[in-house]
Amino acid sequence: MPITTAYETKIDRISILDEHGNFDEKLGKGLVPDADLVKLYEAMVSCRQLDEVAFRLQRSGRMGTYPQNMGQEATSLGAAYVLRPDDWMVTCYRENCGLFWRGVPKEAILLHWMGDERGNAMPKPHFVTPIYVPLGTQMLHAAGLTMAGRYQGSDRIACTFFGDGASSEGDFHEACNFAANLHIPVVFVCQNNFWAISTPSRINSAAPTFAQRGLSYGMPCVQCDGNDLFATVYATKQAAEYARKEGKPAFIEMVTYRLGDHTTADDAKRYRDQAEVDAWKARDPIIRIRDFMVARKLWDDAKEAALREKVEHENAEAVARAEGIAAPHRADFFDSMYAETPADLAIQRDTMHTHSLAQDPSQLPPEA
Amino acid sequence: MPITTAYETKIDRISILDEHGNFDEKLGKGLVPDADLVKLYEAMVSCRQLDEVAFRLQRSGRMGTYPQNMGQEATSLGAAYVLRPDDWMVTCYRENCGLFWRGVPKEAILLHWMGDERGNAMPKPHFVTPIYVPLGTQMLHAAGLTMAGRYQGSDRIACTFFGDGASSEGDFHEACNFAANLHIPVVFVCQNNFWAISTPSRINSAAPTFAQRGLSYGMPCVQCDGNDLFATVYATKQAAEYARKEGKPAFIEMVTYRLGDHTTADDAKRYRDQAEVDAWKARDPIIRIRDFMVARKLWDDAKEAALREKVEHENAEAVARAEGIAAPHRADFFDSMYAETPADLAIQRDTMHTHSLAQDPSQLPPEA
Amino acid sequence: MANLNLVQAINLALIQEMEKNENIVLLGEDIGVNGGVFRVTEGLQKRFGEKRVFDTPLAESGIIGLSIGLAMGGLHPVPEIQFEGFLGPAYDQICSHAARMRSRTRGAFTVPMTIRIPVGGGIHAPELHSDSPEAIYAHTPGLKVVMPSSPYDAKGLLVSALRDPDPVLFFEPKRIYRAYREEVPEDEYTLPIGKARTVCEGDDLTVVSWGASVVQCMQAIERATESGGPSIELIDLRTIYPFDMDAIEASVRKTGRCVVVHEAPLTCGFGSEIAARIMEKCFLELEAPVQRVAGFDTTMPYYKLELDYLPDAHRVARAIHDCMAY
Amino acid sequence: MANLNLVQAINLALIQEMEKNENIVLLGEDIGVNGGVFRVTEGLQKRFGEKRVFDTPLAESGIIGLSIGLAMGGLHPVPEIQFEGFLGPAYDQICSHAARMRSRTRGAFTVPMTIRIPVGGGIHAPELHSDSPEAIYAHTPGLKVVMPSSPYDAKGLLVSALRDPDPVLFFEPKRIYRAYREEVPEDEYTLPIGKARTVCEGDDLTVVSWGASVVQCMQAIERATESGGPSIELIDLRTIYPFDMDAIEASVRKTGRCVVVHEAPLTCGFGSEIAARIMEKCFLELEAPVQRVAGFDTTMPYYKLELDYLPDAHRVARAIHDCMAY
Ligand SMILES: Cc1ncc(C[n+]2csc(CCOP(=O)(O)OP(=O)(O)O)c2C)c(N)n1
Ligand SMILES: Cc1ncc(C[n+]2csc(CCOP(=O)(O)OP(=O)(O)O)c2C)c(N)n1
Ligand SMILES: [Mg+2]
Ligand SMILES: [Mg+2]
Repeated sequence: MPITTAYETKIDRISILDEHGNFDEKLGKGLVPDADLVKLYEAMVSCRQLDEVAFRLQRSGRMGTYPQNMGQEATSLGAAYVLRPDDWMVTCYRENCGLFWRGVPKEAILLHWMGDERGNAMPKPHFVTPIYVPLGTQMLHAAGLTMAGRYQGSDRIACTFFGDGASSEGDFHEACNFAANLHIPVVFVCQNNFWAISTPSRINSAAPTFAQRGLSYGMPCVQCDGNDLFATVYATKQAAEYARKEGKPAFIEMVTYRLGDHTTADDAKRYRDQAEVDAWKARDPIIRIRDFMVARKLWDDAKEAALREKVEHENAEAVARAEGIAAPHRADFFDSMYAETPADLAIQRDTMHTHSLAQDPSQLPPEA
Repeated sequence: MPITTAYETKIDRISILDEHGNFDEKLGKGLVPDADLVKLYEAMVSCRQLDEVAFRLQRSGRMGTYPQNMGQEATSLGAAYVLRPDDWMVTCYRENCGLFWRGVPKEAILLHWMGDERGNAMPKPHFVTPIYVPLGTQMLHAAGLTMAGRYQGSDRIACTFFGDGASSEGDFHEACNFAANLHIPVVFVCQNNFWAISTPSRINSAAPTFAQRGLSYGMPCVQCDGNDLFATVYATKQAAEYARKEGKPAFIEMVTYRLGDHTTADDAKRYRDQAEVDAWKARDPIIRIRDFMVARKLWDDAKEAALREKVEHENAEAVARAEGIAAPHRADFFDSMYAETPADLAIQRDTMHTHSLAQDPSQLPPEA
Repeated sequence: MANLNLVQAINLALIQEMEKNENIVLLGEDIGVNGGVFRVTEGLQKRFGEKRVFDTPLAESGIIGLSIGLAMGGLHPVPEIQFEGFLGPAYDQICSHAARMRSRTRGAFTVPMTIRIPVGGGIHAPELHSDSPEAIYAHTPGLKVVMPSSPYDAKGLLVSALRDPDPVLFFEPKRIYRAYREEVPEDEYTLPIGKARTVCEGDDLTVVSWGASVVQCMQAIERATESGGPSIELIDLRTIYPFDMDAIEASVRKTGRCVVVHEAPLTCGFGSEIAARIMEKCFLELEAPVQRVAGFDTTMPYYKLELDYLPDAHRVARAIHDCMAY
Repeated sequence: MANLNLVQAINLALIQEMEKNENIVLLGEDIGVNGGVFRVTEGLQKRFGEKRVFDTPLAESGIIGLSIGLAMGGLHPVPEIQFEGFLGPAYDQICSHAARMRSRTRGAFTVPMTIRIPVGGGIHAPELHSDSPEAIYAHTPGLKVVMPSSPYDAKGLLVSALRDPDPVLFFEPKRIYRAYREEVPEDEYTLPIGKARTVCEGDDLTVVSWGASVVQCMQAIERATESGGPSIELIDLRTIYPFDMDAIEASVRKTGRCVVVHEAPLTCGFGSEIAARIMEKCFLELEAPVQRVAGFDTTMPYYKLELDYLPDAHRVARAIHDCMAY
């Protein structure tokens, strides 16, 4: 036979609770206990509300550019819910909901966007990394962190998030390839929200799915409804179990949508139709879970009202903590460069506002 | 249905004339006219002989480090045979056979490895690029060259070659992704010769094939026996026709083997078994075609002897031309930097051996 | 003659050159429908079509690598890198290929390409949106490096870049993208790459700067002049490579004193090259060591502290004082 | 005490530190079974196993990015980049992450990592196998940059790098990998990062250099001395950042004259920083402008012409002559 088959494969799409409220008992039953579901819902609502607060802070000049998470809460949250507390979660900048679930203080995220590095001083016990700005670069760190853990004898895995746009970066390819070939158990999660700022996802991939990005590396690949919390939980669970058991990476595409502007510096009306946005509003992950809980008598208006109040109060406190922090010291950015500040750098620090750099102070007359 | 199919695919493997001499009439008949086959065979023999000459040149100090092509002649040659003369062929450094077929003078390749940039001054009419040293970077240039051609109204495509190792570079991913999403007809050919210097191909891909590297981008992918000239011709023909017709890229894995050391600076015995090498010697693309031609009375010992003589003579002349070229002028590397040499650079050029750089000649005493 | 800011001046230069030369194509992240995150390419896709102005996948090495191929193929690509902080992934294609192609092929292939890059700090931006890497590329032979400090200069220099047969990195100081407007002729004019501009003349001290820092220098000089200080000559380098050493030399031979100002870190910043050259060329005329007012040898801090990092009029004034008092 | 060449000294340092510190892991292209293309890691995989010494896929950004993660995770990775010409693809991971991690996270994450890189020309190698990019990384705050010029120094400096809590680029001049041997103690010793070495003392002129060029300088100085020339002090910088300005200053205050020698291109090479600093620190003592003997502002030519590009004893001697005659 001159023509034989070299390779054959198939990628599943997972949907458990769809936008019309249809729930698949077979996959969904017992996946998330009712008590947990309520907590997860509350987490999404809280994250959404913080988004609104952050937006207002930026508009009133109390915060710099901020990227809203609105509409994508179920992706990182589903993963965070499944992961072990000591698994690494290595994210980009639109995964607040999952980070908060793991206990990252909200003020940390706020501080980052308030232009304060102290927001990146992530408490180690949460096994999360700070917000990453250069796209596509963090997945390699996820692989390294995981390999280090294995070296130290732990069976910790990592779950790393990146966007449809970021998956076009060369580092994405290198991270997947390293993880697959060096047997590093990393779950790669591509959040396909259809846009990279103004660039539609088809310009970042002409393929029918982003899930198939993982096929190059021989990874198990799956696509799921990223606005369906049950689906993100299910997909991550399967991938994480595979990764931990086999010591190899897996790939998930979570299909979602960015309901807000790219950031507060962006105006999405310039490049996308309101009709498209409205269609996706109907698929809002939060509404979907609320309706599901209401139908099952797990939730009602009273609880909703109480939650709103609680959330507004908590988030206001987080903002207060972020804004209440003492102003950073001018010397901070000198002293955090190296474990030991080089002598020349110390001189720059100490004379930064009294002498011109090039000047040997000893040769100087007192300032006029 | 909660679990649906998001994507499904299958990759073919093409083999027409196998190592045992089995020839598939269905695919192979009429693919390469007898007259052409003889010429192609002669080209492979000539390329192989030049490899031996180059090896001796390096050993006797007449040439720098040189990477032999031995065993891989059928990959680039099959492609070059199929391509239109005005299609771009953008290669790495192990595609001499294809380049010579397109008319690239042998001394150009020799000069490159003799440490002379003039070997890279590729004559435009051949639509080839010079040897590339940084791995994985040339495929993006192939995409740009092709896009420029289309912009100028031509339906020229490009065929670009890279190794199993080079396919691990981020630029490989970006080139495939750009070509697929911006609709640039480039045929990507991965020469899987099982080794990247001492690194076995499994460390560069844990997947069952390299062909599936193209699935990420939704490209048609195929694997072929790279030591089977008929198969490389067939696979390239199909891919090139698709690319030209659809204006989109295609992906081919050509499975071959590097029979020699990585380069003259390498000692393959350090990392691979002779048994493996011997097994592949039996699959030598040249022997395969010779036996095929002999069986069909297209070839005999007399012809072989005559060819050897002709080839040795031709290659000796190419070496003579390469070594006969005048020594490069010291000023060359200054004057080729910019269309117009900046004044400061001209001063560096003119004073390079008479003054120290920092010195303003006007302030100088005559040399002691 | 129109009153334009720097963004509008660049936009105008692109329009006028694209109409003259159909080999010019624009590519990059979000430069099409969106007109770029700074709106520099606003309206150009509508005007010239998607074949000449197109969005690319999100990959800087790809953007530059593709552009190199386009240039080798006879076009003049104008890739935009969204922020200087994202030049990193493209470093290899720029330095291993664009910079070397002409020389390694002895002219058989060339790379006429203008890379547009918003650069520098002072706009309250996130991390990696405020750096100044010009020295990195000035140290890479084969490239030209341009950084205008005004709308007028931006148009004239960009037109020259768009006609240059070699790769040009065109850095656009985002801090002054919209800081002020000035008269910019509609009519064609070019400013030569490699020539500096004397912003104001003086006899006692020479200040050399480029990009947004030029504005800080002007403020410092005004104050010095008001308070009856020394007479200062300000040279705007305009191009970092090739750089106009003749202009600097002539000025310093006259004044005997020099202060160089830039946002990039001090150590091995381009100020070091200028200081070294001044010593080489004007050793006998120098009355004080050349002073460098620069970013510090630290990572550019997040925006809460960025103004402590960036050279400002106060630090420039202090350097002028120190240099005069020497 | 053994008589070792530079390759062997590095190999020994790696063995001794790996035995002391099991957090050290080696990774890179062909460093395992093959022992690296220069055999620097020869025998290490056999000795320490595939978990501590492993080959990676062929991707430099991946090698450095993975190493950054390993370091954040508590190990001390020692990635090898096969040749300095292939640092390019890793530029972004080095400069946007390794250099910034400590500062951007205010110490929550750090990157103790030693990147080993063969560097420089003079070995008849192909394109992109002969460059000297040290200035690029010296201009990038957050990194340390080391370049030894002898087997003894290589061992002592590498041990320090392997114990450093911050990222170190350890450049190994391939031209002298096997050029000569010298006594290298088996016993543990370290050489501090940031301290220069005075190779020979002199009163009339100071020569500052690093890496393989130090050998060229020694030749030039020998000749000068034989022919009864000036008394020359040679300073081997050893580390490019942080650099030992105190040693240079003390010497130049004494001699009043200085020549800096390096292979990298002149413009914005590290010699420019040294020249600028000398002017700042020793202005009143300087009797001649600091001379720079460097690679030219061109792409490193292919090997037929590489010796015309690289600074050699003749050019150093000429600079010494010019500087003395000034
Ligand atoms: C390397 C790099 N290039 C460009 C940018 C500028 N940028 C910030 S976000 C963004 C779009 C990201 O799209 P995607 O990856 O899909 O994530 P999303 O914003 O949709 O969540 C761009 C281009 C960047 N941060 N890093
Ligand atoms: C970017 C880059 N990294 C490393 C090298 C050094 N190097 C030269 S050839 C080679 C192996 C290439 O393997 P492969 O791509 O499979 O091609 P092959 O030699 O097998 O034809 C390496 C690592 C290089 N030339 N470029
Ligand atoms: Mg997106
Ligand atoms: Mg190979």
